[in-house]
Amino acid sequence: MTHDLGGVGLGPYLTVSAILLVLGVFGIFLNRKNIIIILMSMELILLSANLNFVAFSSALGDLSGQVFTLFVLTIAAAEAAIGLAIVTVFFRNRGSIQVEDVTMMKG
Amino acid sequence: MTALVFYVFATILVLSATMVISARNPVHSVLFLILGFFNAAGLFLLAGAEFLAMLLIIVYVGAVAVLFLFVVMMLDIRVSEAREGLQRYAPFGAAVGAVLFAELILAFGHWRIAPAIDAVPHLGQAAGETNTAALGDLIYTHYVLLFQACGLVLLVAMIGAIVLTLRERPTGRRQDIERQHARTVADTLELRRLPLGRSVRELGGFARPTSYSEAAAKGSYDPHAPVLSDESRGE
Amino acid sequence: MTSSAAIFAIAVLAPLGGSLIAGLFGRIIGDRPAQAITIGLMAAACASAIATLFSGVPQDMGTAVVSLGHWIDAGGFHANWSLRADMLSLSMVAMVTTISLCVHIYSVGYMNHEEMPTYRFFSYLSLFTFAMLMLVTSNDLIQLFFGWEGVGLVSYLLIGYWYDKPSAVAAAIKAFVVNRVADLFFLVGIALLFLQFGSVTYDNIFAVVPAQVGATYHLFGTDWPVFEVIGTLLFIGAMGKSAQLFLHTWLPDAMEGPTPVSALIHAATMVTAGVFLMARMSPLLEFAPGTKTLIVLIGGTTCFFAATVGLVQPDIKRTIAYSTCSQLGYMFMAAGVGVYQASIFHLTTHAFFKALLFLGAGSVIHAIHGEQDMFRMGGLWRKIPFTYAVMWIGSLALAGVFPFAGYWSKDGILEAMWAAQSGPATYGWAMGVVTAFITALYSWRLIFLVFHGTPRDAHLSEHAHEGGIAIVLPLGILGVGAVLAGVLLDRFYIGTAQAQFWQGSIVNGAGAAVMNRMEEVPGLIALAPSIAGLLGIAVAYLAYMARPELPASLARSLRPVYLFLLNKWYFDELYDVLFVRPYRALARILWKGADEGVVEQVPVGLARLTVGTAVQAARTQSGSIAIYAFTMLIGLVVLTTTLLFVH
Amino acid sequence: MNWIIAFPELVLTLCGLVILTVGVVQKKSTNPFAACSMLTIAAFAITGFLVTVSPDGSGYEHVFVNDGFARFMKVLSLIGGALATIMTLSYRGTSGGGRFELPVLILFSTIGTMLMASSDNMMTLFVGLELSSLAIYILCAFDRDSVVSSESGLKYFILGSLASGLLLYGISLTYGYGGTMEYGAIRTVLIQSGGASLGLMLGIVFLIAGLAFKLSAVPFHMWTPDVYQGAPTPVTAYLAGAPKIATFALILRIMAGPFGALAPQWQLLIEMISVLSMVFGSLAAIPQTNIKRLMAYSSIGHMGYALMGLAAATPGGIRGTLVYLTTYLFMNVGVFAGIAAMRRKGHETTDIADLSGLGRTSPGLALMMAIFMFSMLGMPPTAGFFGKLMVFSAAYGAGLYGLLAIGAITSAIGAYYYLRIVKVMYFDASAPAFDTRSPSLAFLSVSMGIVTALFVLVLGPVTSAAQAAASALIG
Repeated sequence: MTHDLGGVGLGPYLTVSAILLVLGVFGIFLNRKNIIIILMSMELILLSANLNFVAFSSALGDLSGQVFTLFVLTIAAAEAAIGLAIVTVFFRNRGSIQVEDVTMMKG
Repeated sequence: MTALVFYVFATILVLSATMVISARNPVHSVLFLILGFFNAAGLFLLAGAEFLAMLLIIVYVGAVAVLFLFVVMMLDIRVSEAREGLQRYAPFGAAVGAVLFAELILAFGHWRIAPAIDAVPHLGQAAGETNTAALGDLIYTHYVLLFQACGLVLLVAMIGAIVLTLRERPTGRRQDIERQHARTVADTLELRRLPLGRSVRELGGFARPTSYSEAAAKGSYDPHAPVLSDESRGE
Repeated sequence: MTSSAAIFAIAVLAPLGGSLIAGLFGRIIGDRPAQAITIGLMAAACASAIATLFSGVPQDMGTAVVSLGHWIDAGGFHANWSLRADMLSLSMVAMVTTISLCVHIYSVGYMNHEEMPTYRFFSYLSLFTFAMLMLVTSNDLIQLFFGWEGVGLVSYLLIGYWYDKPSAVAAAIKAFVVNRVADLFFLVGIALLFLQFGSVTYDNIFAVVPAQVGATYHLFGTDWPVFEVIGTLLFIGAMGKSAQLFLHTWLPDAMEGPTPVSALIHAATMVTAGVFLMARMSPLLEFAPGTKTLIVLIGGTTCFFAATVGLVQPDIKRTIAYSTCSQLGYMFMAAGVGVYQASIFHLTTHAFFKALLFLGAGSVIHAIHGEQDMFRMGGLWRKIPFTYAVMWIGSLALAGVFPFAGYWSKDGILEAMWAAQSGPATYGWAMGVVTAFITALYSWRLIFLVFHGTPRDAHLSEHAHEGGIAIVLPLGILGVGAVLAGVLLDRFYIGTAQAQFWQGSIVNGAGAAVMNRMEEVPGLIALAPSIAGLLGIAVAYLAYMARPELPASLARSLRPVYLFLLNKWYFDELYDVLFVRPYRALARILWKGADEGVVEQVPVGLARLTVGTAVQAARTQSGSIAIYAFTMLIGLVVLTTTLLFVH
Repeated sequence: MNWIIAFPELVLTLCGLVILTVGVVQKKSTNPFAACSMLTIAAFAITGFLVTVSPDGSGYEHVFVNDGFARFMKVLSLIGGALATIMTLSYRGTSGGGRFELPVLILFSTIGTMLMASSDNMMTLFVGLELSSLAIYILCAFDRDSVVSSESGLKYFILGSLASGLLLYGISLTYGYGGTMEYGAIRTVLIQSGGASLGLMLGIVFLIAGLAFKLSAVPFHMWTPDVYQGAPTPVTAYLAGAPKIATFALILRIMAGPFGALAPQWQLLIEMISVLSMVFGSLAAIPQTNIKRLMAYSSIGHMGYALMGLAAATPGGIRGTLVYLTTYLFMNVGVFAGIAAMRRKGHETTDIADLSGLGRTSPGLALMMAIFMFSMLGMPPTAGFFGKLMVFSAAYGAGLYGLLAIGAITSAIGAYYYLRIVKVMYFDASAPAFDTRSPSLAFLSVSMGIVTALFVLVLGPVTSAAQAAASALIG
């Protein structure tokens, strides 16, 4: 059963997801604020992929995309947990989570 | 009508995503993230993925975003210290990002689905079946292995969070009733004669029986450390 | 191996033995034993050679080949060590060993003032003799080339024997380099011969030469006759070895070596190798008329050029060296008209009297402690009368005065030139006659300057005295040779008995007619060289005895001519401008620019570039997450864009 | 019977849960670390055996596949996991003894790599990759009181998540084109559709980018040196081995399988990545002073060589890649065992200069390290030579002469820094001796040294197994 995506078609969905992806990527490498912003940017990237999956799933009438989105959400939650744990550990050791302070090792 | 709703959701989603990466205060970022997720759930709804829309709100807003908020608060990041502005190469970076975006739009502008898409079976949603029920069917039949694997991922995340952040603070003074009862005077008290005119500090500080360090919670006292330097041993 | 073959082999190999013993063990056994051994073995070789010459080759075959062993077996290419015993090689062997023996003995006396042990010198002398013998007894071009290079190498060693003298070292290098230039052509010629005939053995080549007369190389849009090309290449090789015009510059400089070396190498043997090569390749050259014309022109010009230069040289040895160059010109002229017998005849007589002159000059130099400038000598005849006498004999022979050796051979050549009746040959004849006059002039100039008049440097001539027996004896032997060689050998070499004597080892072809007509030249023509020679002596007497101021005033009034001659026609300067400087410049460019700039800089630069790049590459790892993520994004965009373009 | 096909994975999972339980219920006074490590090694051994006897087939509705290729890769992964676990036996963090979660996490990560090797579906690919990666993020930051360890964990996590996001986006585009995520179905759709759309090509690039990150192939390599340096040494040894092998399993499988028909398009990308990796890996290693960083650059270069086999896109090339990975696994673990043995007075030292004079102070270790270095640079008859030989000959056979030439040049450049270590060990003035090696490290370095030096003895079986695996994939 194909779905008409609320009558707007695939294009706008994909465009929104592309915007989210680029915003997420920008969030990772353009900001100079703290690392938690980067983690949130990561969530945006995952969200953009999920949006793609859902849109495609509806457009194609295939549920595997939605199933996968379900798994991705699970994994994203796990990832967020681990990420925050690592950020916490880092903060304890370094006393900062400024992006530019994560440069102990280089060369 | 639905198109209008879509554009409202989409616009708010994009704007709040922009705010997530540009807000000065990380707490605001988290809040905008939550707003974004709500609107993404709206888009999911429009696309017919009701269960995922609900899940997004429950899992993300209910768990992940709150986790973020919690960590942001816990780490006590002072907003004033946050470095403002963008990276030095920001214009170049933006240009590269724009190229990527242009390429994506180029591909998305007229998205083509494979002509031979019907050559393989697809997992459709049976008529009359709710989205939730259909997904449930698939998760527990087709994708049970992956479902279990996702469980493992969560387990790993749990182990990870614990192993990284849980600290059995060795300095914590817990009550160990068994030891308390077994303790004798000799373990805890020692009488010493102090010569006149000599300060305690000159004699090596307050002497404690060596057994005290064994009796204490493990690690709470270092028998070799100078006793009077408690203030320097801070956690 | 028959007994005569064994004797012949001894003649060739004994010098090698002497050389090896003296060279390897000289340090152990000492100087005197080394000299004795080399001289003894040399004497044995000489005796063997003369015995072989007199016993002759078996009558039933023109040549005999004594095989010594395999050398090279590579695919279709075979070369053996072998000794070719025909009359050409036998006569050469006898001549070489005789001269070499004299020089060996002479060296004992001449080198006795050396501070260094001289076993090395004797080893070189014997080694040189061996190489020369290998050259003349070769049965194929490869062995010839081996000997050819061998004499070149030892010549280099001997010219530079006094290696602490910069001019000697420079002269040695010059001789070697000039010869290398010529050898390159020679080698190409040998290679072409092999390609053309599929063999490098003389007999195999000569057997098929007539069949391939019409063969040509097509090159640069023109057809080049094969034999002309090969002949010219071989001749250029010979020009280098025999110091013919354009490639002569090394010979006068080679006088930096000890005088015995000059006598042996630069008068009697090595420089004649080119002439020998012409005679040896006579069956081929007879089919290359163009090459022969070239030989006549070069030979005639050389003999005149060298004589004029010899006229004004102040250095006694250089004068004789130019004389040698000039006489070699005569020999080539004769070869050019196909009268190889006359070449070889003059070669032989020249070997005696020129070695005599060199050794006599050496005796003079030895007597006055190394002085070589004739203008610092004078009035020596009372002090060293024997040397004076042999110098007279040598000069008379050189000037071609009857009945001394030079008369017979030089007359033979000039008669042949006249008899050849062609434009180039007549040019050669005219040059020859003029040169005969100049030859006599500079010879007596030498004698008068050195032995007559008053001593110009009293201190030098004060203690002048004859050398010991070791010096006198070789001079005596050579003096006898210089007197008698012509009259005795004339009949066999070019006279009535020549056909029986040579036994076909020299092919005359069209030159056979010249040989016959030689006897029929008009009397005046036949006498012309003698008259020119006597005239030369008379002029020399006039200029250097009767009116000693004349040469100086002449030099002043004809200063440009004088300078032109004194500076050897400016050949060295010309070459300096034409070759040496451009070469130096090129070498400098290649050295500084190509070698240091490119060849060395490329690895060094690559290494530096690598390290530099490496440091830069490592620097990209700035440690910043943002940079890392950005790099990933750039990579993604680059890959995407690439694919879009490919797609 | 689906579960039969995935039986080794199920067993390993159960073992993991049991070991976790064992660790948790142990009394506080006794450290369960050693016991759990031993149990983990045993679990790896059992699973390895089960893998070799597991049947072929696809199960769970084309989620999971078991074939010769999967078995080969799984065995390699398990060996990598087991060797890393052996190495953890001697591990001491900044804050004292090891903790039992370390082997358990390695075990769970290895389950992820096995899933990757057996993936028959993009979803399995992603879940397996995430399972493996998330465990490694934790492992990198495992030494939680060390600032470098936590920094390396943070860096790997952020960049790895970005790569996962890109990978996921690529999967979504692929899904959007074919309407399916099963490999076989994608292949069918692509072949029957007679080509790919622009969107699908973008998807493939995103996929390659995501996977190349895990391989630490240039330009997605930036995390590698920092993470290698900061992570605890056994973890570095692990993450240089099994996950890379599993990622290679993925990339080989999806490139040869679903996208096999598009080889002319993606071949160019793989070539570019391979060239960049070889060049960067050999160059940037030169100025390094830290041996763990050096090994990171070395591994970047090695991935470039291994990718050469994929770029050839022939069975011979895939076989070459498999043999290359096998040899790389052994010599890599050997080197890291050597690095882990670099301890003075209980503190880890990782400067190359610390190896000075090792040939005199510890000749055995120096000899083993020298063998590994010679193998790394590809000198016959060590293991590294055969791997290089096979990928080079495959590239030659495929006509990739430019790739070949660059490979040869970078090998020559790479030889410099490998030989520099040998030079430091044997010709420089002696530094103070290291602490006595623990038995596990001695065992590892000696056994890996023997395998590396005498690889020629097992070359035949390994090659035929790789051949079988390659033909299972393409044939």
